[in-house]
Amino acid sequence: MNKKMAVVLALGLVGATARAQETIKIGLMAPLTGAWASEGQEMKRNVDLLAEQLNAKGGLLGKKVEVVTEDDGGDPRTASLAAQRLTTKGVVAVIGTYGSAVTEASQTIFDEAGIIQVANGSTAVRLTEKGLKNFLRTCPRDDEQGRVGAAVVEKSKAKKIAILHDNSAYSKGLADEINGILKGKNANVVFFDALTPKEQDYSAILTKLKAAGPEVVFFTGYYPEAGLLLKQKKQMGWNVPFIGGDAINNPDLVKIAGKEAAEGFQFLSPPVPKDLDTAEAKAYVVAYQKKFNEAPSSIYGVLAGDGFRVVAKAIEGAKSTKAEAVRAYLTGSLKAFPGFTGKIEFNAKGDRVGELYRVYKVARDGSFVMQP
Amino acid sequence: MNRRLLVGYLVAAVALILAPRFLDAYQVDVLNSVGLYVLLALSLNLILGDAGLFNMGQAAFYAVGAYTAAILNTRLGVPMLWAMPVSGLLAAIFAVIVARPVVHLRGDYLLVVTIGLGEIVRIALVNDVFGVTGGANGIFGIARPFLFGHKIRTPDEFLYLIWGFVAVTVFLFHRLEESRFGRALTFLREDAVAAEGSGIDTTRYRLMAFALGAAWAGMTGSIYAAKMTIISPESFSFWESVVVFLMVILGGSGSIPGVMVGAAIVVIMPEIFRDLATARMLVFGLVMMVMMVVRPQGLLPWRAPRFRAGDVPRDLPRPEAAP
Amino acid sequence: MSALLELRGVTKIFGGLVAVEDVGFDVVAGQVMGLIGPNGAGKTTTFNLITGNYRVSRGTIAFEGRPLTSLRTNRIVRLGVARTFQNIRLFQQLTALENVLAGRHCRTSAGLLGALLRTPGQRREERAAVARAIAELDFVGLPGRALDLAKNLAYGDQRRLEIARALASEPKLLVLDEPAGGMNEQETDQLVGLIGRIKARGITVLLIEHDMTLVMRACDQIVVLEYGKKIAEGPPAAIQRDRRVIEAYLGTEEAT
Amino acid sequence: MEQFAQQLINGLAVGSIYALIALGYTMVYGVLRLINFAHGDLFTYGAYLGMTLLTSLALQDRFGLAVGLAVLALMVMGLVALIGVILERAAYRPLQSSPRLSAVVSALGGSIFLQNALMLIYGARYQVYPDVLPQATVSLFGLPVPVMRIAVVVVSLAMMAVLYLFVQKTRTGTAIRAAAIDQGAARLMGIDVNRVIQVVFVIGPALGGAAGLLVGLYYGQISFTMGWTYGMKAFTAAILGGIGNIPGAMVGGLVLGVVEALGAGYISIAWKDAIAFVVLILILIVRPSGLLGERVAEKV
Repeated sequence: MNKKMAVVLALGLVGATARAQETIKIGLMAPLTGAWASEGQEMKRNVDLLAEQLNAKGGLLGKKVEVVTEDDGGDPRTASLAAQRLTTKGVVAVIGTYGSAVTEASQTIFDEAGIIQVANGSTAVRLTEKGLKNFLRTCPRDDEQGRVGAAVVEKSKAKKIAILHDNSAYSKGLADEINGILKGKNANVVFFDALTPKEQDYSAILTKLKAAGPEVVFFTGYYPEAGLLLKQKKQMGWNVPFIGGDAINNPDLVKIAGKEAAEGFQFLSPPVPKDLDTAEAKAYVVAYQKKFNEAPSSIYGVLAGDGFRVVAKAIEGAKSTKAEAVRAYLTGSLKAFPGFTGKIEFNAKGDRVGELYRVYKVARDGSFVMQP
Repeated sequence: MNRRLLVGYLVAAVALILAPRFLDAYQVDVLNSVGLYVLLALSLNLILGDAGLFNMGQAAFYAVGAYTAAILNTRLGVPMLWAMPVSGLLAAIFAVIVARPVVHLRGDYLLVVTIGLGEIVRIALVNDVFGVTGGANGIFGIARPFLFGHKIRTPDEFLYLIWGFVAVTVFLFHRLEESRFGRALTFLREDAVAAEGSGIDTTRYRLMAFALGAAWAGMTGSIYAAKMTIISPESFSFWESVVVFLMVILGGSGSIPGVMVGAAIVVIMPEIFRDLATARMLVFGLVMMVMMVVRPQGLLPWRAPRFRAGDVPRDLPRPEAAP
Repeated sequence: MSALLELRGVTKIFGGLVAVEDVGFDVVAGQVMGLIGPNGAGKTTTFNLITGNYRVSRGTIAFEGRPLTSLRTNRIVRLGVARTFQNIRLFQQLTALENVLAGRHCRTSAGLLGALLRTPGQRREERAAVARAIAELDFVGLPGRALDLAKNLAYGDQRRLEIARALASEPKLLVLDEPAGGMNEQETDQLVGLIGRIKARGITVLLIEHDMTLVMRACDQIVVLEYGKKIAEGPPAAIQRDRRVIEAYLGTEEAT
Repeated sequence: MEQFAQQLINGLAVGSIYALIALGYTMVYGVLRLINFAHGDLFTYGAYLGMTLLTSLALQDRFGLAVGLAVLALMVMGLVALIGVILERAAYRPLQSSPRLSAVVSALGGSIFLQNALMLIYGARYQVYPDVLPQATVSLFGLPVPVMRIAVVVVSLAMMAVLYLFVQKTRTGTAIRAAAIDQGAARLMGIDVNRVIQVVFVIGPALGGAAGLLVGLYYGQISFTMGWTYGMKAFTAAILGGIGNIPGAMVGGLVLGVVEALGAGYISIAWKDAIAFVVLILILIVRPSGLLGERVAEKV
């Protein structure tokens, strides 16, 4: 009996290791807990779904794909541990993570370990300016968004402009970019300050903002604060137009602000799957809807999904899981890959090539309509 | 020093020296994280455990140290290990300046003031105070430290650097505990009025506790900066102060080995629970509650008795004889 | 005979309440002085003013001609005024030896560096401090109790330990707040002896006490307070005959 | 001037919520000398329970808005009080005779547990209240102010007034005050201190829960981590007013809210919290026991 069990156990172990050798492991580093847990859990949903779909079609290079997820808690220190742990798990590439500072804490670790990292929510310019050979990202950079944002502001013909950020690295970076461009063109920026995120009452800030008399307000922060700002602005009876950055692309914005208050609000974002006319994107939205009973809500979750897909594509294209080969494929051979957020190509630095940003406007019914 | 404790330290030291042979890079890095928090917890223990001053803003001193080293390194090219004592010194000076007006406040008032100091420092860093902290981005591109001409880069190498400093710290802090200085802190904690009435300058010792605790937190900050190569304000949030506070109380306030155990548990536990994914912090919170209820004095509240039978001399001249 | 401690017009007001009003007396070097009075007469408040635990509202307190009124307690101890507390304030969790070493603190000087480097000077000082502390424990009648925790000592022994702690700071003036509180007759007898021996060491004593037999036996001079004011001053025999004292204080106290 | 008045109103609105939560801290502290770090999370539970009950029971449709919300509020307060009592039993009572700070760690553990439990139940996303409140604006001293903003302030102040009367006029209230001054003496006087603790753990969390409901109803958006931010502010308010002192918590909350609003309005929004803490520290330097805390000279 005992012997039998031992044999079964041993066989099981051998089987397990044998199977382990047959899988290709791809890491996902995401904030599953902490303040950005909603984004991290969304990232996991996208990547898990895509891995499932890929495996259903036979996997990669004849092997199954296994996603190894690590929680980075949305903070740099935990992220460095999560990254270190992923390097010991035999992953060939890592998707993630959300937040530039958090990503940066993991960058060198993956680079030194020779693991490809495809970040999805890390827009700080400098991340790709350090010459790290294994780092790429599916999200655009702050400077690009700054250019597009400044252009939108200019198009509004507003004479007095207010810029509000939330003092996070991303938000401040974007606000600085826009401010720099506008100042360079002698635009009149009458207000530049930061709110404290995670609060609920922004009426003191709105009161001050209103006193500065701007004709347009650019808020570079995230959707929860944007929603509250819109709602409380309306309660004050103030109807200055608001523009936002890509961290606002989340349907919860309208839920928080209310349809009436959100109507007319504009924000920048890479295109979301439903606005793309590719068959892949359309099918993906359907599959996601079927599995999770809602449309993908976070653009960063989708960008993580795109990260997974380009890595899979590169492994298949390069017929190898070696970092150099995958990297060479991604920056050299990958051309106009039909991503869920538009066509994907990378330059030598690891940044996405091409104008990615679109302007979205909140319609009366609360839907996000891509502007031509 | 107590023999059992000495044996414990030796076993731990041998285990740590051999650790890289048996552990993978991630596990070694967890140990590094433990080491950094042990240092922070020991630094807070001086203030909270030894002197009994409720300080929930230790991250402020940690931040001052980390930023000092980072700025010296990235702007002036000072090597990280050279910057370390400067970090400690600046953190200590900072602590004395900010603590001076508030150090006499009673327990919980001091607690909230230190929370406030921590937040003020963090907000100042975020707002790029003096134009040198890099705002929310923080400071990046911090050089790795060199020790005897060898560049410290891998987790294994950091293990020896961090735990080497831990060893020095533990040695010095035990000495401190047994000294006139350490006794004064104990008197202060036990009964500040009686201490003052016995002739101890309680204000001065309160400030000294803050200064020394801050100096160590500051030096730890410089090691942290060297290890991460990037620092940003979010690494020095209120939560960071709370975590260190928790380590001290959970391990056994005032006990050097206890505080080390507390730090180890608080760092390692969430790592063990990693497989629980989103539920890991839930379990962590629950375990913390249970641990405290089961061991209200802390996990290892043990303190070395300062004197034993052998230390007490006999046959002394009676004071009457003395002039 | 010179005055070691001089109080002149000392007044303390808490909120609107006058706790001590215009009190003045001298404590002469080498003597044992008693401060007595009914409950709430302001005795302990006066002590706290002398030792710097409270700040005087008006008036001056001078020790060896130096004003104490703006000094913090630890400075006053350093100058040579040590005290005990009415409700014992020992470091309960610490050993008797450590308690006495607390008093020794202001007469030693090893600092942070000495502690970390453990210099020969620091070690010598430490040995001497321990020896002195043990000697003081012997002196107050607690031989062999050095390693007992303060909280494990009997009440009377705790009082004695507090005296040892005060003596360790080499005071010129020892201020005892109800040293016989909670003591039995035998212990009180021992205390009178101890006070005598303290006096013999050349230390001046100022004490508050309710036990009149002790006061009369131990004190050379007595000051009587009532409602925060001094109503009488003199040697025990004179106080015992003083009409106002008998009315205000002895009358009520003796009766109970 | 108009901006000043407007900011004052903004500050009072935020401050009244701080005050309501601060009461929970101060009452528990008064009796147990414990900083109940989980109190902020009880506030969050009030907000989440309110949302669930509001959408599932739809009382406002059945009984009309005012009655519906009142009934809802009582239910939420009851449920949060229940959680408070359980928390006290599980995490604090066993530590009553332990060093004070042990209970603080237990409270922190409780806070982490409660917060993550909420995340697992409701998900990590922000949750949104259904819009049930009317969106009218009235003119107050010539300034447009949303009606509901005034309602929030009035409801908070009313609850505080009721609490104040309860503590001042009833036997239980007297027992609470007595236990806050000296637990030992209160015991000797025949006061059942454990019962007092329980009462405090009913009232404090109930008020915190009510504050959570108010925040949910008025601001509409709630998250599982919101209690942390509010909790820290409210705790600061309690200290500012003099911890353990019930009117102090109210005053502290309002003062903190106003300082924040004025700091944001006239100095810098980004430095708002830092300004509030600087003001707190300055006040404590001048008044070491808070605004209404008694200046006790330490008894020697």
